[in-house]
Amino acid sequence: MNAPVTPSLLYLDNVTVSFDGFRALNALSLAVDHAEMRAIIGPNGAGKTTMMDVITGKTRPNEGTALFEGTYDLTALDEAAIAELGIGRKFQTPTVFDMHSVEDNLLLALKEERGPIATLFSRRTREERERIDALLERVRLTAHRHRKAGELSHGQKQWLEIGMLLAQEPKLLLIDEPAAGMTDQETADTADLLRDIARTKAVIVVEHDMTFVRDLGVKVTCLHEGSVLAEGSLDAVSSNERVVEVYLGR
Amino acid sequence: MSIFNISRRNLMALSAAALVSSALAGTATAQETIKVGVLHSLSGTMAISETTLKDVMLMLIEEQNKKGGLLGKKLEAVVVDPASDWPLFAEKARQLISQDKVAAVFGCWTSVSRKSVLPVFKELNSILFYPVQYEGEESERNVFYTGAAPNQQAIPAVDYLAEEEGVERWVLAGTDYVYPRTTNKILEAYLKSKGVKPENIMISYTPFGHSDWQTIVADIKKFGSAGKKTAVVSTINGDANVPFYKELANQGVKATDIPVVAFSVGEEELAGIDTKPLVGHLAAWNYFQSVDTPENREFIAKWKTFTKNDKRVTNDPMEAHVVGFNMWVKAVEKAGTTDPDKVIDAIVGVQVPNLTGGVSEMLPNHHITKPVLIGEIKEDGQFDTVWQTDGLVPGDAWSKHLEGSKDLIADWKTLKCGNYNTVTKKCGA
Amino acid sequence: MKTQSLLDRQSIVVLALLAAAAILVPVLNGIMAPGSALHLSDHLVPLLGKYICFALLALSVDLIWGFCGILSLGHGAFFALGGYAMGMYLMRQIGPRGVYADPILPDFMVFLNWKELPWFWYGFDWFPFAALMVLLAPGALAFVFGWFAFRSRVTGVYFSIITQAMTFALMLAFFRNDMGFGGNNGLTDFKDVVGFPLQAGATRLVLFVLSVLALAGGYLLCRWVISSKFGKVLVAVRDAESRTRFLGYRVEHYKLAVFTLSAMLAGVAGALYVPQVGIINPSEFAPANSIEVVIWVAVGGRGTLAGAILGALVVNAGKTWFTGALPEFWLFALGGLFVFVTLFMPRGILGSAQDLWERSRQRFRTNRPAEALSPAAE
Amino acid sequence: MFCLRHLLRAVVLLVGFTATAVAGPYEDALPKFSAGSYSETDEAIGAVASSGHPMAQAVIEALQDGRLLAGNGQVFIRDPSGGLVNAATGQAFGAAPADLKPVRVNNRVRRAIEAALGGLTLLSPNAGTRMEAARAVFRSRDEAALPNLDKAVGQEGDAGVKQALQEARAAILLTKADASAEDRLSAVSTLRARGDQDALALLSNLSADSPPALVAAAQQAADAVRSRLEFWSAVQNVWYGISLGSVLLLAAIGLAITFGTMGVINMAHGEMVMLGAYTTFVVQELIRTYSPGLFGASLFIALPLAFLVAGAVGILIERSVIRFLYGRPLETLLATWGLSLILQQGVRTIFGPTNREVGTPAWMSGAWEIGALSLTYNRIVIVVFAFSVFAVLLLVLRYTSLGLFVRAVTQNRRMAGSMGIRTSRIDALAFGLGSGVAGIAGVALSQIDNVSPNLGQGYIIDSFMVVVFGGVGNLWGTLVGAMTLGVANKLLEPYAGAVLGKIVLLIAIILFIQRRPRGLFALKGRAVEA
Repeated sequence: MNAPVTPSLLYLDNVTVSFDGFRALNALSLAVDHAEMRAIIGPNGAGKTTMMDVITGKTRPNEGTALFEGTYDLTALDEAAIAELGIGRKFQTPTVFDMHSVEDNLLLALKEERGPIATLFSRRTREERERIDALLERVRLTAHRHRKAGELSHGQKQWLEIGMLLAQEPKLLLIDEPAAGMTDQETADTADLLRDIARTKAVIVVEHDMTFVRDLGVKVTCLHEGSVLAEGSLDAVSSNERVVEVYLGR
Repeated sequence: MSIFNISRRNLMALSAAALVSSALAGTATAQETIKVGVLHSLSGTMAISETTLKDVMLMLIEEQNKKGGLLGKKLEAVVVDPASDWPLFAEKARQLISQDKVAAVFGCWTSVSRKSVLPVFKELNSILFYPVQYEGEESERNVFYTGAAPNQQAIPAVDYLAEEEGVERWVLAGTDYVYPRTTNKILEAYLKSKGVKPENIMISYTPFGHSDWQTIVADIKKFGSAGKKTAVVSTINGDANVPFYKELANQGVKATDIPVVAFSVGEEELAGIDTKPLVGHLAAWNYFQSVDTPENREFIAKWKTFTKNDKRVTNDPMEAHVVGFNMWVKAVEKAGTTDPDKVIDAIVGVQVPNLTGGVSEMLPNHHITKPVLIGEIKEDGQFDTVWQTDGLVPGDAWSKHLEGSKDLIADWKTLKCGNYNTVTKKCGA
Repeated sequence: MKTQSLLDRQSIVVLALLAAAAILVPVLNGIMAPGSALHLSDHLVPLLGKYICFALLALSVDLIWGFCGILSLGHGAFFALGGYAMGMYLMRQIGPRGVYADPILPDFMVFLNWKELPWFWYGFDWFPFAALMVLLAPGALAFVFGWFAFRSRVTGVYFSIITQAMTFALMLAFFRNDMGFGGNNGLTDFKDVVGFPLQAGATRLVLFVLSVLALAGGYLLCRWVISSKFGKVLVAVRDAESRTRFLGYRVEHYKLAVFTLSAMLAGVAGALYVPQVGIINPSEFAPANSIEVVIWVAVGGRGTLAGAILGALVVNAGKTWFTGALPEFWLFALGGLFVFVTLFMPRGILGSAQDLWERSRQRFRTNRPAEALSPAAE
Repeated sequence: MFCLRHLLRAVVLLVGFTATAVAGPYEDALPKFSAGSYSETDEAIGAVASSGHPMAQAVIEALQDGRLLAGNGQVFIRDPSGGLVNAATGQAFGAAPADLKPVRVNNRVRRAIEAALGGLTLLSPNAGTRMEAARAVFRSRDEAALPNLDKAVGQEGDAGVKQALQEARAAILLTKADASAEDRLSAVSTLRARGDQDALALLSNLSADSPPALVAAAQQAADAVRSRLEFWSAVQNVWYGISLGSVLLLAAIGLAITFGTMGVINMAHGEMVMLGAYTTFVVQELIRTYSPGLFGASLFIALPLAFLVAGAVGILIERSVIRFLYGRPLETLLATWGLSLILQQGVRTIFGPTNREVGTPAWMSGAWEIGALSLTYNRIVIVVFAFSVFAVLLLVLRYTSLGLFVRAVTQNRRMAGSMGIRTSRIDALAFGLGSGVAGIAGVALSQIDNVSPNLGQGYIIDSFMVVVFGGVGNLWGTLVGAMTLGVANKLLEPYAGAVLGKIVLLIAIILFIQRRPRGLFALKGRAVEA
């Protein structure tokens, strides 16, 4: 296929997804640059999650192009392949492997050979251990490394999941409502963490919590009914008539 | 924690089995009774047929004890449930013989269950009485076949239809397992030898428990409306019969148009069907409940009192057990012991009255002589004997009509061989 | 989750017990004089051997169900295929000793006057080939079936039901006499295996010991698999399949691998089962059998390999006892057991025991109560 | 045996002569009835029928109903009131001589009787009887009946009967060598018009030595009939498929609720069907003993009861077991499997392991003929019944509040709960409904399958196949699934045979599930991800 090679890391153009009639995404176009952090806001059903599904290969769009690094056609690849390309995803509700220890969760996420044979014969290396230690430090779970992930608190799970994302060493992180159900302190910390991550990697954050978005202080895209309603700085967007009308209310 | 757990359970696995043994061994060592094994499925698909046989055995043993038992000892039935599970048959047989030390076993219904227990009886050298009509092609030292061999059921039935009803076209319909396969092979060979053309023979096989007979019955009708008199020879197995007959009745296949002669449908099976539309269809057996002899009247009366249910019917395999049991009793008395070897030698030639007024004899090939009766289904679910052989027919272990076995004979008295080849004059070759 | 080291305490116990069985049974049966209280009756040897084979089968089911959340209701098919492979070898061993004394054709073929041996019977007179088929036949079926099923992401109930369809179809197929597998009568009347008479007590003991060794080997193999990173991925798939995908794992490959492995284990179990019970016939394919296996696992404790073994032994011992002692009621007992276990011991005997153990440990360590440990249902 | 028979016969004849003074063909024939040999009886029937004796019909009818008694050469008719009439003399006879036995009949004799009565009753005042007679003659092709036949055709008023008579006449004439050419040709066309298997048999078996023109005509006619029949047999096959499909539908539809909408893998579903069948049995037993008159209505009485019985058991199961297992479908599978074992063995202990007889009411037996198509009434009833059950269920789920609640609960339990729906009650009711429907299915299946403890096992797998194939949670899917499988099965059967056909179908389903993992009518969208 001869796709238009774009400079941007992620390039969505005219993407449309419809579940029997209902258009979850309607000619959505979006571009994210290397090492850019982008906040996505929008009312429920605006298509935020569906967009992530498209990017991660969970949902195939009915039409439109989705390119990664200007060359890889995301609509033609499956989840695993896309993850291999370097797109990591954090779900709305934290999904970690409850029955595994925190350490094992990270181990599974480490960027390594993913094939059955490889994993079957792989043995723990020192280098793995160091990487895991570093990650544990970063997501502040060192103390809990041997506990079952299922026993962690909600916030800790969120962080563990982010940690797993980092372990994948992706180029692009999709993060769905990281602040949900967190204390203010945790929220602030999370914002710091994300900003820190965004120095080296591209990050897309979907969030309802406006204060959190403000903390991030990045370019904002507001989705509505499956397409971009407004884009720009938070202030610009939040002063936009339509946005106020359909989303912010008041 | 888990340690104890496992070990305990593991012990239990062993001890559970051991428990059985000890429990039964306890009684086994007590020598005042002679134990008789009853190996019939009381659950699973075959329970439908076999449970009755279990009851018959219990009755017979009770009767015998009333008469003072055997060799001055009481008989004791050991009933187990092989649950229509063929490997379980072998397992239970082994248990009966080596644990309970039974003197003889009465049991099995399906060929596969018999095949499954055969090696056990050979190895542990015990005795099995097998009461069901079967495909023949077998004669074992340790087994006595009191049911009909094909030449005691199928061939006379075909002769009857040809003579009495002038049948020229034949449908051989059966369930796809070894008994129908063999019987139909034998019949096919036999009919062809009688000059029936291949295009006048239709053979169809159906799976076990086949319940949708629309197409096949329609085919039979079609085959039957070619101007020549047509009959169906049915070797359809137990459960599938009810829907088959119901479909016959629905599609209005009357006995006067296309009679169906069945080899596996007896009073028990008919008890599950509304027989009014089936009047005139036939069955070939060696016994019918309706046979009017003093022995039979007495037996039926006993049976009804024993089961406390005057609706209970009797059927051919039950009679086979009666004959087999009486033969065994006689043989044991003759040998003065229940030792299998002695009994096996003693039983050949033993004669006991069967329930149809004749005297059946145990032949050297371990099959018995039987009368062959053709009955027409009556409205009350009984059979009206419309024809029967003049004398008793000796059972052939090996069919003369199958090339594989036409040279084989079985003789455990003089030749001491179950498959003696009359051509090569060798045993087992 | 005891997936840390290859040989944790539980494994050592299991192996020890198996070793004990492998030694005690021959001693009690062979050396102890018959009649002595310690003597193990001959008829119990093949019986125990049968239990062991069932335990191996249960183990194979637990590997995929307990650790990867794949509930196969058709594992009896793989068991039976392995059994048939072995059965065909044993049939060919009979040689001219069949009732028709045909040097090549098994009796049932002579008897339905087949003229020559069907092609798929070639090679089965050679033990190594048969042994290979014991692994390949179930393995290949599992691979093809799994490849289709997992690639198109058939999961949970749907998968279970099509596995039923698979084993049911195979049952119907093997019932057909035209297939050349002996139809309903199956394969039986075996004489000897690699030259040793099957009726001999010694042969039986050897077969029993081999079964125990196979079980031990199977157990170790499963331990090795689940304690590797591969095993962690399996559990990850079981608990959060799509998460695992987004981490970049090709879930279908993992499922396919473990499903095939498990099928081969089942095949081995079947191959050892046949010479000990002396018959293999299509009813081994019956869907009911496969369901029963799952229930052994549930009873013993899903996701704990030892539990699968335990369940198989307990249920079958119970079955033996009931069918002997209370023939009319054993189905009530069996049915009751299944209901009871699913209701009151969702993690089976061993699982519940572990929970107690875990909980006491928890209380001992921290005051935070352990969360529900039961794996997420599919 | 044979010599003995002849001896007996000789003796009998002797006795016969002494017994009857006036000797005519009729009187000569009578004693043969007491010979106790079917061939003799057969001859006797022919002779009596052709004798034209006034008693002839009475004698043969008596023989048919087993009211003809014979003993040492004498033959008596027992009239329904029980009195005896001497068949030879016709006068009533008080004291019956000893050792009188009813004359026994077998198929051959029955055929003879039918043929004879056919000839005798052609002129009966009753149209139905005449119809029967015509059919009988058609089958027997007894030339002796020809004169009566001609007479009958002449004076017949009823068009249907007239046609039957003409066909019978044609059947005789076609093979009657000394009949006139045009008669035989017209016979050919009559049979061609009839155009069924029997006609084909007659036409194609026409002996080759008949006049060439006739042979040619017959040949042509036979071909025409043949092609017609081929067409019809295709139609017939489709019908078989539909009726098999509706059986599957009945078996599966209850499952479509318990499994399809509630996600409970109810392995005891088959046992619910079985309970329904046994309820029918019990109902019929009671009716037989207390009011046989009601037998025709037995099924209608059984329907609601079966629904209640199975439904109640279903609710019991749901309350006692399944409600603890929601969200764990595979656990429900194991538990319900246990329950099915218990139910089976329970029924086995109560009703015994053998099949029980469930009778078919008169109005359900027989067949409806259109063209060369014969639709048996009981199949028609079952098809109609299946579709109406489906329709009712659809309406219940769509328009009743129960249906609404069920859908609400199955879609979002918590939400429904918070909206004040008593979810647990709904679950119980829904499960009861599903089971009840299974019970109703049992009533229908008792008409075509055996009523034994294993009844349910035979249907469970097929039912699951249907539901899964059709698409879980969608009644229409179940309908389409059942019909597709039924028809496909029947279209395969002639080529592949019953067994292979089924195997092929199973494999097809497996492959289909690969293509569409959630069945024919799958729910789409995000709901699936849940």
